Amino acid sequence: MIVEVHAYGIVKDIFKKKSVQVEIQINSTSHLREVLESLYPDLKTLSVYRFAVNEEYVLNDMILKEGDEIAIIPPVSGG
Amino acid sequence: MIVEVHAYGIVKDIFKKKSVQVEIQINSTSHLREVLESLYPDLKTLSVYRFAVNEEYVLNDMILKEGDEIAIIPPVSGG
Amino acid sequence: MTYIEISENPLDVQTCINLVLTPETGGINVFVGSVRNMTNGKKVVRLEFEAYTSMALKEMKKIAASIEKKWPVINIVIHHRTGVLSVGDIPVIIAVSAAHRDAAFSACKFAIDELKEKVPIWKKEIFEDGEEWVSAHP
Amino acid sequence: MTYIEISENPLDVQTCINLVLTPETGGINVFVGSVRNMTNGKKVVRLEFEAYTSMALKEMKKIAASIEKKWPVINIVIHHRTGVLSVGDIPVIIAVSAAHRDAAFSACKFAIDELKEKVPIWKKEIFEDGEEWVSAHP
Repeated sequence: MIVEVHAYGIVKDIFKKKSVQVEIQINSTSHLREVLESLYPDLKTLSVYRFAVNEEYVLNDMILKEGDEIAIIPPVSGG
Repeated sequence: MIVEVHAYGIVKDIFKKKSVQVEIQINSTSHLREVLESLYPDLKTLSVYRFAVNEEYVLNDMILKEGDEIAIIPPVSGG
Repeated sequence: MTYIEISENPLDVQTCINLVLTPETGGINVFVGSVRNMTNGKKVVRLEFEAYTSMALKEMKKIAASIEKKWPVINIVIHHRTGVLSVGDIPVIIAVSAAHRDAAFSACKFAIDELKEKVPIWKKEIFEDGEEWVSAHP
Repeated sequence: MTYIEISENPLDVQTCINLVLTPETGGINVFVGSVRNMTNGKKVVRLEFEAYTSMALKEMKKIAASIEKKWPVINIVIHHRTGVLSVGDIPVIIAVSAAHRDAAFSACKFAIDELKEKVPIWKKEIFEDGEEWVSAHP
């Protein structure tokens, strides 16, 4: 399926836009990570990044479904 | 010698004034304590009280001299 | 009560005190963040804060809920500012009221530690000769 | 810098923030005391604070000096109010700025703990049916 991935902070600079649409063969965040890292290798230079699905952190792997709100969360630095 | 002892908080209620003058035979805070407690036995009902001489707490016993600023410090409760 | 807000407007400490102060309050602990003029010896010109606002508000509410389970507090304020901030500007204010001060201190400390670890807000430091998203790279 | 004050006038938290905030400041921790409406289940009508002012100022300065030895802080404010205070009024504000927040939290906590133990200030609680100097009796 095709998913939209929202970007914040440095990931917006890496994507060069606020969100990207990518096609995934397996509907999981671990597969999405592979696809994104092949399209945007600079993601691998980050200290760490997580996914959030529907505004909740993904702790391990997670199955994605149509309509999920997906975001990449690079290291946070609020406060 | 005759010393003036300044009172604060509950000690002002016990002395019924802001300061008292008492005569001491031995010029020490431990003797002053004895004299004050015989004149104002209610001092003995306090949880604890300390002397301050020249605006510094007296830790053990201390020799008193003419012109010292002497105060009784009942349990503090600021803040 | 919990008061959570993310806004582009300047934060106000008196407003936060007024929100948490109740007749049952014995002590309030407040943390006020401030934009520092230097990072690792480099002069900071300004900061830019960006939030994933809807998720950040959720994470901030979780922090408040954790506090209420851990300590006997009365009210909690977490206000975070976004946008462009200069040196001395205030990006965050956290205020916690409690009957007794120890709970207020512990809860406020916990709140800022958790916020810095979990809430999806990012800051970019703009130096005289470049810029950098804080903590992005190892 | 250290800003110590005992006064009959209402205390102001923004004033205290302004005193401690510098361009080097990354975080400020503030403790705001507040007059509670109840003590041991008894309704408090008002409080009366009295200070041995000259000695209290000295003891407050000692607390600030201890802090400066223990933690890398920037500025310290300790403001205490005396006179008649009602429920919700603020008897004390302590504010500490530092480059990093942990020092500010530790120093502020230390300051209020020390103040309550050593600074010669006394409060009398006035209840509906009597009054009592706090902590005077066992």
